[in-house]
Amino acid sequence: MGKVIQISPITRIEGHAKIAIHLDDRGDVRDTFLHITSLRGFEKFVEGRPAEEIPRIVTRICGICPWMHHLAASKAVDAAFGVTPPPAGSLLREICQLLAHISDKILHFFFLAAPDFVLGPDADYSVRNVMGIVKAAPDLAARIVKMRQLGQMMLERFAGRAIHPVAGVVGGFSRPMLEQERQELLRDAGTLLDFSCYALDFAKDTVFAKYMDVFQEMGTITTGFLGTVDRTSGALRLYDGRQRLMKADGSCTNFEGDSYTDHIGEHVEAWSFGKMPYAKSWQEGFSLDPAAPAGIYRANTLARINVCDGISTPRAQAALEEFRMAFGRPAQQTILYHYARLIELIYVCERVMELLQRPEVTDTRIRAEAGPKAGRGVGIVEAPRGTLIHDYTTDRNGCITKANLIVGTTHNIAPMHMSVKQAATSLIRGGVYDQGILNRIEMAVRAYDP
Amino acid sequence: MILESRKIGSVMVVGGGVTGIQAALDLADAGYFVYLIEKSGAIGGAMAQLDKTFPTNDCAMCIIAPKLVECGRNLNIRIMTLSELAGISGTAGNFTVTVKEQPRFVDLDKCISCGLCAEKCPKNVPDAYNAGTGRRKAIFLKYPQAVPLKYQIDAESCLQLKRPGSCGLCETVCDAAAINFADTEKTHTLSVGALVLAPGFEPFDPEPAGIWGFGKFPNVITSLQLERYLSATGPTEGNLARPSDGKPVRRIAFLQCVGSRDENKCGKGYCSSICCMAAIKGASVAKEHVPGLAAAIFYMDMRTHGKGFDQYYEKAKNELGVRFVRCRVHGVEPQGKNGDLRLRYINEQGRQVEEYYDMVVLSVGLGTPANMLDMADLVGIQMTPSNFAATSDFSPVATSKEGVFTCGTFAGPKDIPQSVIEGSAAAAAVAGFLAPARGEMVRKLSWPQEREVRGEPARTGIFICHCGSNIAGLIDVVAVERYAATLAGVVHVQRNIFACSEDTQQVLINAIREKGLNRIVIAACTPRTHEYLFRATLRAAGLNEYMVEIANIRNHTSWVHPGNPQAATAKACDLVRMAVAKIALSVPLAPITVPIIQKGLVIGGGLAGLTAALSLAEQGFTVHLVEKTNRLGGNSLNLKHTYTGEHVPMKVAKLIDRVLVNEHIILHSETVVSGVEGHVGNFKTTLKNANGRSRTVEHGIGIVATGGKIYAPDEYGYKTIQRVVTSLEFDKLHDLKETHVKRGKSFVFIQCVGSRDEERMYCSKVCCTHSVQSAIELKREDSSRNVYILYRDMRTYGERESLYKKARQMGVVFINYELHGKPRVTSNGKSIDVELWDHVLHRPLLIKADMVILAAAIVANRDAENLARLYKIPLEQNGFFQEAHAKLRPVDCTTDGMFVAGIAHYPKPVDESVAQALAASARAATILSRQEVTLDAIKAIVDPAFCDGCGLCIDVCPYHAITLLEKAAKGAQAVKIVVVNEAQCKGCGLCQGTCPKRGVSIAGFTLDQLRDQVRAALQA
Amino acid sequence: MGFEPKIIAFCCNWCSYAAADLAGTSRIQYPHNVRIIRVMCSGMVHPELVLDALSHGADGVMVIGCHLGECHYQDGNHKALARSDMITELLDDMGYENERYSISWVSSSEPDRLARAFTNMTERIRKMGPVDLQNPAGQ
Amino acid sequence: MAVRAVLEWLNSCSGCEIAILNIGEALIPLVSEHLDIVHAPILMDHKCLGQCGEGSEIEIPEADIGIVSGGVANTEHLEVLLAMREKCRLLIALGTCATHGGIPALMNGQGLGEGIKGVFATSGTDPCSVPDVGVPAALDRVYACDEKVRIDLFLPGCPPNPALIAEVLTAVAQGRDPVQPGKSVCDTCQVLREGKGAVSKVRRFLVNADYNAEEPVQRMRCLLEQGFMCMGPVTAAGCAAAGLPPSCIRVGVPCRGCFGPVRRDGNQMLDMMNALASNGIDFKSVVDRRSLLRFSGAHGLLRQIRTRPVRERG
Repeated sequence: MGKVIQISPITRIEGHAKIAIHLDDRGDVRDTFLHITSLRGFEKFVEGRPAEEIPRIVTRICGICPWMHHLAASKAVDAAFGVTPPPAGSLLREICQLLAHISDKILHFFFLAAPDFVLGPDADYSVRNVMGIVKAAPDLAARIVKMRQLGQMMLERFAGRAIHPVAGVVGGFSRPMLEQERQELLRDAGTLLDFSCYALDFAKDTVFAKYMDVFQEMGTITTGFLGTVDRTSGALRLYDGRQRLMKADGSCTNFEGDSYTDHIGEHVEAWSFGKMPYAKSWQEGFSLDPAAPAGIYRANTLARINVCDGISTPRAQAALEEFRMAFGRPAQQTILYHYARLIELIYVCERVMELLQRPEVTDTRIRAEAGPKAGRGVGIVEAPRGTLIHDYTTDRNGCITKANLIVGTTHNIAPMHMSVKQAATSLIRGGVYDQGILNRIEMAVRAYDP
Repeated sequence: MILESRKIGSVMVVGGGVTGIQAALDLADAGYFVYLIEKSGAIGGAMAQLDKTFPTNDCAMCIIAPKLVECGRNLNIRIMTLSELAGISGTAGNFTVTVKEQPRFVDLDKCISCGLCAEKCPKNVPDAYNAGTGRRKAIFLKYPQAVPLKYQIDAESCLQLKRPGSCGLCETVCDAAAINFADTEKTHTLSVGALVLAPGFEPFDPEPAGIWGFGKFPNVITSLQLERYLSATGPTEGNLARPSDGKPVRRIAFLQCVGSRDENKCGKGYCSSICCMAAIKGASVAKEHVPGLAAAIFYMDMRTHGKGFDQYYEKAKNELGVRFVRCRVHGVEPQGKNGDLRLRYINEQGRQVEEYYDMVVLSVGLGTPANMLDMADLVGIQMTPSNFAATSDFSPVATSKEGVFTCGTFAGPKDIPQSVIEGSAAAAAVAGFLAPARGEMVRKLSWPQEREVRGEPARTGIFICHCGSNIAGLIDVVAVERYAATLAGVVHVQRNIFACSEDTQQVLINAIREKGLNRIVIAACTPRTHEYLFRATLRAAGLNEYMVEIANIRNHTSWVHPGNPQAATAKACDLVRMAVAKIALSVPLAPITVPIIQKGLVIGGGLAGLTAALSLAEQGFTVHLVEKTNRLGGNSLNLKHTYTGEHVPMKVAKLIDRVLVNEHIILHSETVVSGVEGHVGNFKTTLKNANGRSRTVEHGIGIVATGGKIYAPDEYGYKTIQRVVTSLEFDKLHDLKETHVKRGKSFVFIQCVGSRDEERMYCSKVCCTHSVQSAIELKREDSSRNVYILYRDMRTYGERESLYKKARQMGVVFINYELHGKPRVTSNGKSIDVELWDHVLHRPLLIKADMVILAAAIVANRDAENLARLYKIPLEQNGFFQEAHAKLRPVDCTTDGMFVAGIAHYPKPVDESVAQALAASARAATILSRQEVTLDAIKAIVDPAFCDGCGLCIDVCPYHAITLLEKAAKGAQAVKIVVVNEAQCKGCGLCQGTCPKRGVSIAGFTLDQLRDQVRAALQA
Repeated sequence: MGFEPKIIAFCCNWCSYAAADLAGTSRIQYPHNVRIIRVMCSGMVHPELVLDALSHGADGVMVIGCHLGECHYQDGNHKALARSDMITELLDDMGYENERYSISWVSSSEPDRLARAFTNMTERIRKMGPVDLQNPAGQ
Repeated sequence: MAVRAVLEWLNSCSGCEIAILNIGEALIPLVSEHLDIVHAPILMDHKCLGQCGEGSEIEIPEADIGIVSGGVANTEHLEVLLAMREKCRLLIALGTCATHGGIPALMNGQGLGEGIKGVFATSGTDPCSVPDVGVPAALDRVYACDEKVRIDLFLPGCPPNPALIAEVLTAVAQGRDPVQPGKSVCDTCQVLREGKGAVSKVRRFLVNADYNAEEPVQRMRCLLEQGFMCMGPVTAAGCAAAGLPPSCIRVGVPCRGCFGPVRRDGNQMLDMMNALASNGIDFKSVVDRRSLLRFSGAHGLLRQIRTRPVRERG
């Protein structure tokens, strides 16, 4: 029997997971497992609760992207109760979602992933972190802290809370935007757009140029992709649109959110609490074998950048064009998640400014009156970590009888597992490994931003 | 200068019933010393015998018991039981009275009423308290809640007293050595400034006349006996069974007017006023006790003229299914041998009917017995032909002798609220009369400086009472003592034979001082009777009076678990542990004093308002009198004669004169109340006059006497037919000798116009008497006139019955109609046709009338709503002011310091308005006569560390004592917190039960204290 | 020895506490399992006390106030009743058998009624057995 | 001297950790001067089972203070918590999950084991059994941290207020007692209050509250007095940013109790339902009263509803 290397816990990610690498007698990798160790059971304990309360409960699925759950649930409950928010209500929701994306992307790239690049993957574990960046690059550190905080504070100022929000309500939004707030948000969004452009330049210089080759072998697998695109133009959309499932060969199927169960199945392995969604509609079954994957697709930034036909804002569109020139469509290298993330960062900043300039944004008609009723509603938004699906069925009293949730991250559990296996197999040979090698295996996970 | 003869500031109240008690309490609280003379062994009177009281069905004992206790504790009331007035001399203001006190044979100071004596007493006799339905021993307690709670020996039944040496068992078992067979009659000579005669009544005894077989047929009982059968403390514990064979009662009949309205058989012409309601109550309660019980009431007129009474009547009839039969019963005869009774009567259709009953209840009337007449003679006061104390309608509590006052049923048959009102009214009259001597005879106590114990660790002293053998006979008190010593904070444990005895109090004081005790637990009997005693002891020892807790190991332990000494001992230990846990969290509480503005505000310048204002002024208090019109007198200006014939305009004019010249009265005419702030003792009322000018007056109390008004009918052609008039309009026309009246030959009075219908389900109380008086007058002027009174029930209650009788004798025709068959009034332009169904002749009837007089209802003033809102006094559904308690607080409002009198409270005649106004004055004087009120410290206390002004408690408080306050603090943000108005708070703790964060708690009953008590109880 | 339940009874000073006194005076017997805690009004009892008692080993809790309409403080017993309906349901939520809680009305002159209430409750709890604090619902 | 600190998260969502980050710029001096963080999985790479994955038992470095977020729902959480307690001089429970179970303790309403089974039996999931290889086993229910180990300092909130976290960390670093709010949300809520008596039923939050966004919140009537279930009175204060009303109220949304009960051992459901019932508000109008324990279902408060035979009522 060979030994088992346990990377426990995987650090600098959101959530609870560990990697177990099983070596054979020769010290080669026999098998790897990405164990998702945490399970809280939201699908079950929302049952019986009044549906209008759900958007305020499911936020706790994730403290980093609570807005996504908040809004997906709000949309789902709207649908179940058969209400359509007034235009301003939807607009305010989307603005909040975009603002939440900003902080999230800065957090992920700079706080969680950047230490590997700025300080190097082999830097000592005790300094390979954001505190290390603070010491090594205090100016950069101060700027990223400030920018992330700015995104959070914009949310908090307008919507009361940045973490675990409450302002999205069935039928719309709980408070209108005042003219003064609109102007302040516009000003701050401008600052963030500048920063996002800087961030992409910074990454192109210091990360991709330097590490592209290093990571070429690391975690790269070939899969399909899932994302959301504009119903007419096929452009990148985060708040609303239709779903697009792309095969590895670039062929696409579009579908409407409420038929997601025709396209996506959920597979369970005995070694992970995380369910593994897969492309049921491909009718090829489910396989985690990196050599012959079946039903595997990926979500999240790279997926969205791959599936969209374009981006509706100028700077992001320019960056997308450059990206496609370099990496093609679909791009498969896992490290490109970071690249795509920064393109998306530019998009959200641009998009938020565009929305803030619409006249109806300060309209006071922000909520349609809802009544409890029996129904089913599927609410989908693009969360930073992938397509987020909330699906609720309600009874006559408007209480939840059935819930199904596909959380953004989970789309990528199978791919991550495969990436880890791919990375471990190529990095550990003959029982030789060190902290740096183990960290590189973890980096394969971090790219996905779980 | 003429020297007024010196007046004495003490009063004798004769009669310890609810009326006398009320008079005594009001007088004592207003600064007079009271001797309360009671013929029997305990106060309480007839009310203490009742099971429930109408119209609320309150438990009679529950509501009177607190008054009894209050009376027993009042430092300025000396209760003299087994005592009777034996002589009187001197002059008004300075009487010398002799009182004869019968021997009790039990030492009042020693008896702890453990009841061992009665348990052992071999002699069993019928129990007068139970109206002869049950039995008691020769040594007995009058009733379980008696005050004083002391046994007495009935000399006529006691074997030992009749034949010394033959028994004496009680003496041997009495641990307290309280039995004294050598006790003798004593005579007391007392000096008093005034007397209040409230000896009450005796129920009519149907036995001598053998009415309806009473005394012969065991299942014919009196209404008082029914009370005892229905009472949980009665001989059958509330089980309604036939006395003849104990069979459950399935059918019960009530026969009205036994000893009332019947000169032939009973020799009583007057109406006893209360029996109709008493019967309805009896039937209703009996139906509650016995599901499916058939109950019928046989009556002549249903006289339910009091507040809420008609609704009670309707409920009994329509909801409870009590059957009401208007008829004269012909006979009650036994059917078979088992006690079934056959009733014969002629029904309203004129048919002879026979019915069978298990029980027949005689609704016996009230009367004045011979011994009370003797007393009246002795004192020298005039009585009416019906043998009630003679009074004037304008001074209903003054007897014919100066300085001697009367109240309650001695001055005419009446119900409890009216008796209580008169009790207070008599107090007001006395207080006015003795005003110069106020405060001269009252006693006050003084106490040593209190030791500061805050911050000290608990040093608890425990005193375990043996209560003779009552506790120690069952509970292992030594074991309890040993156990108590092990409890945390306990530094001293001691056993006493009687913890409540005089000498033990000194033992307690010494222990507190010597051992430096700061918390006391008494393991003895109930705090409800003894807490005040131990509190006083703590004060005497210089310890805060709230640092004592009583573990009730007698009433709640030894007496209820006699067969199980082990369990009782364990429980006693638990109770001690619980008390120690509770007292550990006690803190010294300061009594709360609220200064009082010794001025009154009377709203309304009608008869009631004038009377109240004058009474207060004559007691020496400044009064603001507010009248919204430019004329004093109110509705009384429309009246001519009272039912006794007194001339109203003259009397009212005199009253107005006295008010106007009284320098204590400040009149605000053409003025209304526009704003109110404050609370009892400290009201600030904003008055606004006709010119729109406002001023604010400060006052300690307020009396609402805003009256009512006459209903404007829209029935019986009132608005279309010229000679259809209301009774007040008729009075004017009559007075002015208007042609139609003068020449009229046929007059029809229609009663209950706007009263007792669906919209206003109440009786306007005065209209029957008023119409009868008018009818008599019309007949007197011209006996050939045809005068008809169309009525539903003739409600000439009390001594008014004589007017009804006289009218009948003069040939006034009384025709009954029912609500569903109202008369029809039409006119062809010339004469007026009145059509209705005649129930006696059983055919339609047509009367040609020259004039139709509508006895229109009295309705509430609309502006009452404004006052109600401002002073937070609720209105009842008909718009009259709601009193604090229908029975025992008939003039108090739920807002402390506010009182109500006159028609603002409910329609009523002159004498009752005056009495209520006086009563309001007396109640007000109990507050105004003090510089400050000392309030119990058991109040809600807000903890600023926890309260954050969420406001959840505000609407929960029944006394509106909690308000939200915004304090500027904590930087820029204001801080919200609630504040409790201590004067308004009564310590009920509803706020504590509501507050989610311990922001407010009741001193002495905090959540922490209760919780620790619970937890202590559960420690094994 | 069989199971001897411990029952906490919150008794209103003006009615049930007085009735308990009268039960003593009248020598009416009832089970020794009841521990009376005197409160000024049934409306003073915070439901927290009920739960606290059950969670600290009480097998039953009673609140006994004045008959409706006879509250010494206007409507305190109505508040107690409103809370009581709530407590009954919440006990289920909290995993307790709600039969362990009762509210009743006893006037100061009804010692028999009080004794009956005590006896009935004791018998009821005796049949139910003790609260299993680990699993209070007794499943 | 910086104090050594370790951070761990148990049954949590990382909202608490984001709240720490939301301290903002003040965080930099805090982590660079006052605190020496030696273990924090979300931010740094110290591993519990050794840096090369060779360990078999959970290793937490010795520290002056430990900050733990999340409740305890499985054996791994418990092991980590026990290790934290062992190695930390002062243990701080951060966030309502750690102090009262938080949202995940809602699972206690149906039983943790039952709930987990249900998650893997949804209609969209391929047939499977509950995973049990290399993943920790669930406990019987979700616990708050103080049910399992002694906790020295409680800092609730969902999320906790960054300013309060900063205050606690600074205070601990300076060796003084931190200043924490002790009252309810209402203490920081400036809305207009006139009494609850007019409300007879609680309304569901299906329409917005009545208020004018242009006006300060002081002009808005208390949401409970508008008839909405607002748990402010039974919820610990702390969510409000300095000088501002509570975070939900500020945007016209009633409080849901995320800071847990006012007193640590309070019961939000009981206290709220009691306050409603006492005010004559029909408690049955609360559609899902067990939701009132949605943040504080640990400590045995939220239990599985039992099904038992209906007894004869006497």
